[in-house]
Amino acid sequence: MQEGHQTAREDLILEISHVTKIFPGVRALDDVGFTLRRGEIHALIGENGAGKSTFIKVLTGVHQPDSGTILLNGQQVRMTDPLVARRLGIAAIYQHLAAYPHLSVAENIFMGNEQLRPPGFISWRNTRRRAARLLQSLGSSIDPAAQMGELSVAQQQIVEIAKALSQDASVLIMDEPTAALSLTESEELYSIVRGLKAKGTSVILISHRFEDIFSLADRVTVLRDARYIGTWDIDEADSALLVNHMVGRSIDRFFPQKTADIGEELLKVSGLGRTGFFQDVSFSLHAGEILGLTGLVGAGRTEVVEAITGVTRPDYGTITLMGQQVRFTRPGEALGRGLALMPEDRQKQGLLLPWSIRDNVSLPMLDSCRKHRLLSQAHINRMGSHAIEQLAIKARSGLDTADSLSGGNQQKVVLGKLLSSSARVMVMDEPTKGVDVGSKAAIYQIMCDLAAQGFGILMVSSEMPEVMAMCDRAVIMRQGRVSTILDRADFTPEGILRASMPLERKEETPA
Amino acid sequence: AEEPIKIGVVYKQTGNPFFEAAVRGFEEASQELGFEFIHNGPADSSNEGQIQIIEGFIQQEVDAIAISANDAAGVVSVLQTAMDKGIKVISWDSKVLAEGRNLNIDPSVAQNIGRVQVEEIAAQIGGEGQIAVLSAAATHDNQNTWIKYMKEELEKPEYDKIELVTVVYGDDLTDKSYQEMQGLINSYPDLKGVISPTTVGVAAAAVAIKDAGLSGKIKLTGLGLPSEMADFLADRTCEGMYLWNPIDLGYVAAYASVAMVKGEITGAAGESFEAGHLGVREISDAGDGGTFTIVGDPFRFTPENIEEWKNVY
Amino acid sequence: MASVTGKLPAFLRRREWLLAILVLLTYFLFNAQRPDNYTFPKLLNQTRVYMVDVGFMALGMLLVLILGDIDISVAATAALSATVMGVSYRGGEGLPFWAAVLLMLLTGLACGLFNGLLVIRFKELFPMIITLSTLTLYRGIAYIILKDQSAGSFPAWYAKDLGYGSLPLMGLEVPIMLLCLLAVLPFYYLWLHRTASGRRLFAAGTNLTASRYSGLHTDRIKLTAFAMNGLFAAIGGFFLTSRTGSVKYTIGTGFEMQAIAVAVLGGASTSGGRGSVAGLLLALVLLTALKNGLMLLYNDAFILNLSVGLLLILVVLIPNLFQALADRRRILRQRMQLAK
Amino acid sequence: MSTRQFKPLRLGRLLRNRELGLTLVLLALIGLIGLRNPAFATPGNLQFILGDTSILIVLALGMMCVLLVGSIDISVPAVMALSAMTAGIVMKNNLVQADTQVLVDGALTAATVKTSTPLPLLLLLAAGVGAACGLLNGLLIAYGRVLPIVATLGSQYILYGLSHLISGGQAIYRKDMSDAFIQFTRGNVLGFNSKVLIMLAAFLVLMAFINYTRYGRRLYAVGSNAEAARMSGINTRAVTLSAHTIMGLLAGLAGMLYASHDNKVTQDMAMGYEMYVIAACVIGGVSVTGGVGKITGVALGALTIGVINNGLTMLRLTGNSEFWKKAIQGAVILIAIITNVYIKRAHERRVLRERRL
Ligand SMILES: Nc1ncnc2c1ncn2[C@@H]1O[C@H](COP(=O)(O)OP(=O)(O)OP(=O)(O)O)[C@@H](O)[C@H]1O
Ligand SMILES: Nc1ncnc2c1ncn2[C@@H]1O[C@H](COP(=O)(O)OP(=O)(O)OP(=O)(O)O)[C@@H](O)[C@H]1O
Ligand SMILES: [Mg+2]
Ligand SMILES: [Mg+2]
Repeated sequence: MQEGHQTAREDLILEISHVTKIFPGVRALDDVGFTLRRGEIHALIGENGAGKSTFIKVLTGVHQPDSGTILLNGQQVRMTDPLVARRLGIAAIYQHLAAYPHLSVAENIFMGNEQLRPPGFISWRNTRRRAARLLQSLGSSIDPAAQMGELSVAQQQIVEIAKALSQDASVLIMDEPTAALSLTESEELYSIVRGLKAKGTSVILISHRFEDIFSLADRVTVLRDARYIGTWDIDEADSALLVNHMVGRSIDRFFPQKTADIGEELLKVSGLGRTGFFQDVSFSLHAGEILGLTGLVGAGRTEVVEAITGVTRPDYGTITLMGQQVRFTRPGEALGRGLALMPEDRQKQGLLLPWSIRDNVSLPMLDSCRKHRLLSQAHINRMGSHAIEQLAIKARSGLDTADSLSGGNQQKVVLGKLLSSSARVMVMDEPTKGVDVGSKAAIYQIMCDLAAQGFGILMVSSEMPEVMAMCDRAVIMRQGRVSTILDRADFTPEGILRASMPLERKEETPA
Repeated sequence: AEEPIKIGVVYKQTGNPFFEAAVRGFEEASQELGFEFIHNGPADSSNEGQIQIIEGFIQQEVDAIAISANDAAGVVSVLQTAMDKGIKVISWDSKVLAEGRNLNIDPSVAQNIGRVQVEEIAAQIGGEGQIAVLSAAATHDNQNTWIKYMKEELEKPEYDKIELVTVVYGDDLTDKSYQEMQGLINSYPDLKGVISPTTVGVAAAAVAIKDAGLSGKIKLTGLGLPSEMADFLADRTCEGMYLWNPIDLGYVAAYASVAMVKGEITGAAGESFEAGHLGVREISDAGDGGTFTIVGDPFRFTPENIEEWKNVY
Repeated sequence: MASVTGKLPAFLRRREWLLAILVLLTYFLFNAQRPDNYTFPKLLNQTRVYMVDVGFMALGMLLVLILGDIDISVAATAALSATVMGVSYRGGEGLPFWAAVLLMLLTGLACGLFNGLLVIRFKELFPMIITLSTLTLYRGIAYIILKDQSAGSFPAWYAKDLGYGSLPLMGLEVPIMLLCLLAVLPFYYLWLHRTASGRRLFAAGTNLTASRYSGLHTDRIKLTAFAMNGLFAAIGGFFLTSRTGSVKYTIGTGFEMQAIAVAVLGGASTSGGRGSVAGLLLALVLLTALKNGLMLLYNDAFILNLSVGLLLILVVLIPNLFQALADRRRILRQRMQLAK
Repeated sequence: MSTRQFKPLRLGRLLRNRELGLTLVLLALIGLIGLRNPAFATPGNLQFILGDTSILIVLALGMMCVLLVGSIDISVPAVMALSAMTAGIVMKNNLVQADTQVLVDGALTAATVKTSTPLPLLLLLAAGVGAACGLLNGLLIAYGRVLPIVATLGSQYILYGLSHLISGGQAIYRKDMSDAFIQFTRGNVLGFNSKVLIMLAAFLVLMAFINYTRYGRRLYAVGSNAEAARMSGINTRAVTLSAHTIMGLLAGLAGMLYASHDNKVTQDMAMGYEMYVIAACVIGGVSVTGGVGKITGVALGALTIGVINNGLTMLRLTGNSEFWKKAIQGAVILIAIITNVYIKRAHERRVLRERRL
């Protein structure tokens, strides 16, 4: 049907031009253009923070653009709020789960699109029945009456997909839908998306997984630093080209050379388990070593490191830190014994956003900032400046508040907090999640330096290149258990992926 | 010209019609005597609120403070500082402990208040049967005094066949008093009569009795506001109740205050003062270390006379 | 011009300045109305009525509010502590007075600790709900202890000199009670704003999770704040009792709301992380000036409450509106730059 | 689809059904108190408790809406006072007395008939005033971004002050009330007190609204995840606003019930009542953080409070000390909510244990 690159106007369902979106202090979209053809699957890619999600939110009326036009079927439309977009036939699955944890699955699917019966009351029977049918069509057997908050991340993601499908939209937007899915679940989704395409639905797909893009997309558009970079037909693009465009430079020196020697055992975990979260987790970490802990989202990695560092308490197993068996009741205790945790969610767990850099950095070490029993501002200042210097944090001064920083610099502040303590073992949960390229490289460099100084680093990561380039060994988890531990020499993308993919569950396939 | 005498009137609670009526008594007296007065009460009938008001009056350099106290002991200290500054202190309606006042104006002799209510209920129930008392709070001094005299009165042989089964407390809250009354009805099927020596309690009891369809079957008396109880007297849920005249109470308190400010009396037992159209009042020993005078006997409201009173207070 | 209007809200956003202006406005307004009664020395004398007991309770409440929690059992705690003091002193026949006071402080501490324990043990429950039930419980215990009686006959220096005495200072008669409060404030200020533990309190209130991940002993911080709140409530009860001269179980009813109002007016937020000693002091002064002035002008308790309510809402609302305006203007400015 | 997986879930739902648990607690309470004072557990008294608790239930229903969206309202009693006072003043000013004769026990008897503004109009007026107060609270909270506790603490002071101002310090008494108004909460229909019927009506309307309309479900959506609600096009501010307006409206109505029941409107009416209302919701399983709560739970929670209050009255009558009442009340509420926590925790543990790893 498609003939060459030139697309006739009437073939375009969406035509977006010159869209700019400004948040206080940040330009999230800068003069972005984009076209979507009828019945095509169009991938949208870019580094973290490139503006993809913002672009989607502008399209669906969650955000109002500051300038630019949106043509739908050749007609200019104004997405003044999400309901307008929905009425115009645009449905979206957002990246961050937009679920209502306290409500049932069925209700989550039909919230805002209620199944009514005369005289306008909600029909719960229809709601449940239609929800069950939708979920079945996705190959899932999630109980529509189950409470959303009690589902796993993957299951919630499937519900979100069902929700988008329930709207019978002509344009379907998916922001990283496969991030939490198993291989079969992904395959299931692929076939559904292809089916939709066959029915004439146009799809915008955002994904960091190249498998998704190459097996589904017709065209691919790259965003970088809030700008539109270009659009390619899928057969004229390859991953090297796309990565170069995403990053904006060639990336062979992206990961630093790791030189540290592996020393004595610092941390040993054996038979660790926490009811309902993970089981039988055993591994050890040595001085100078970077140990990867990888798997899919929801595999339980965060739960493991939180149990080790005292955020939660494990139900079984032992933890040995520098030769001594330990069991912490809170992170502060672990920190005092030389075990530091850099949490996954820097905004909620890592930082006091309204506080300045220096106050954040000095928080764990306040007791050492005292003079005559009172806090010494000079000392705190020094700590802040030291962190800024050591970690090359981009800020005017230590007095800048944490929420005024970009993601990468925020992450460095969190790191600065750990460095100001006297820890020997660093546990970093997704240290480069949502961090821009430059900061990413800097964080890798810091990690290597730390390893060289004899630190032991346990890094939780979902990004395979990162694991492969940085880690000496990798613990791979699936569904709350360690599936295998690989040495650097044995790293292969296929091997890691295979070890991460959930084993298929019998009851997850429809009868 | 000489500064006019200034009196600060403190009552238990703003918005209570009983005290609005008492203020009218002060008004009457001020027209006759030409003094100034300011009046105020806390929103929540608290002791702390009254202290605030008293301190405000001291600040305004009143010559006398006339108070109906929420807590007889709780305002003593602040009133003593007032007296140290030469301010005369008269308590009325609800007394202040002796060391915090120059004179107390009792609406009536406490013993009489207790007695008449027992007589009334005895007459209504025909001299025999179970009765109960629905009081305000267990912490209210005047209530407890009256109940003490009621019990003393009930000791008399003519009341042998009357049994006081219990005293319950409605905390001067309408809905709580109603609940307590309902509890009495349920728990004592043979209950013949109720005495409620509090305006809130007696009104709530009347509602509860009427709601239960027991008007006339359970007799009710107590101290009630005519305006509030008018309907219940009219329909004979309550056949007779008592209250003193708050207007007279304010009136006498005003005259006593002025006499004291002018130095005509000091508040010592044996003195007497002229209380306008109500005549001469003798001051006598109150038995609590202080002195008092009374306004008159409690007035009996009946279905017959309620019409003329219900719009007065 | 844009810069002037842009700066004004930033200036007003400092709660302390806003309060200071309001204090002056209130003072001069009422002073003009009542030049002989509403004077500085007389107002100073009134501070013992409006500032001290509520002030101490607000000092405790501030700690809890900084944490983002709330404690509505403070007045009941004060009542129970005062009850314990009154009953153990027994008009001179019981414990020596100092021991009774000590017992009182311990009672306050214990009540606060109990609240704190419940709060950290049952994180699913809101402190508001927990302290709602302990409020009834504490006052109920006071009721069981004291029944319908009042306890009093305290030593004269307490009930008279402390409660109503003043010291001549620079030609002014300053209530001794006020001096007590003012003497505590510098230490409290230093502790809250200048020590590590004060800083940790703010941290925990700003983001409890992040503070825990940063190694703070958040449970202990909460427990301490609630315990200290109980202690301050007892101190508030101590000063209140010195004015009433006797204790009933109803003492201080409703003071919890006053304490919250003072702390919030002073810049604390019930969502946590904010609060200042200077603001609290200014709020106390403002309320004293306002309440006393209204008392003189209107002699009406309800008008007084109404004004306090209005003040509370306006002082919180106005900066919010300015903030919203400033945000909108900022985006507009960026948009204008974009157009160029 | 294997049914094997579904079964334990259904059982779990039955076990965690807090309405069931609450009913059991309620029955146990009634039994225990009834043992001490047999007059307590009589049908008559239980019906009385139901009637007496009706007002609390009506208010708790409104409070539930507010709590669902993650807000709170402590100005409830002040709203009640202002609404009832407004309507009361109108009623008092339009009161007409007429002496007539009515048939009592077959004999003509002299009686006074009091009429005034029609009752429906008065109810409308009170509900309107209440709704306006609620709207104001909602505006402050949703649009003025004032924290709910602060906003409603302030408005409590203000509204009580206003009801004092408009009343000029005069309370409204039975003599100022029309017969229709006095009878409003006293009529018996089908053996039920009309308070109960009004409460049931409010309950059913609100149940239909909350459980069966899209607008009602938005209360849950906003409280459960405001960000998600915003993204799916729900105007979260408007929802918060309407929750507060509903609360205000119900408070206005409850104010009238309260006034008719008490035969009295004072300017400090119902002071402190908000605590019972909130406690009823919390015992009934409403989360103060929003998004969780069932309407039947709330009704049961309010009934529990009603039973405790009445039960304490009845217990005392059998010789227990008046002075223990308050402490017991506090302790019972505390125990009730803590028991709730343990039940919920046990359920969570069970869910975790049932997870497949
Ligand atoms: N509501 C907001 N307020 C302020 N800044 C925002 C907001 N939403 C996004 N941003 C900023 O806009 C930029 C683009 O963010 P966006 O979420 O669109 O990136 P993304 O390409 O989706 O990244 P990722 O791959 O991590 O999802 C980031 O710098 C982000 O911090
Ligand atoms: N079998 C399961 N059933 C239901 N929920 C589960 C299950 N396993 C884990 N979860 C939930 O999934 C969530 C994700 O777990 P966790 O954060 O430990 O995973 P992760 O591997 O670190 O993934 P992420 O990349 O999201 O951090 C947890 O909140 C956990 O409660
Ligand atoms: Mg994104
Ligand atoms: Mg994780």
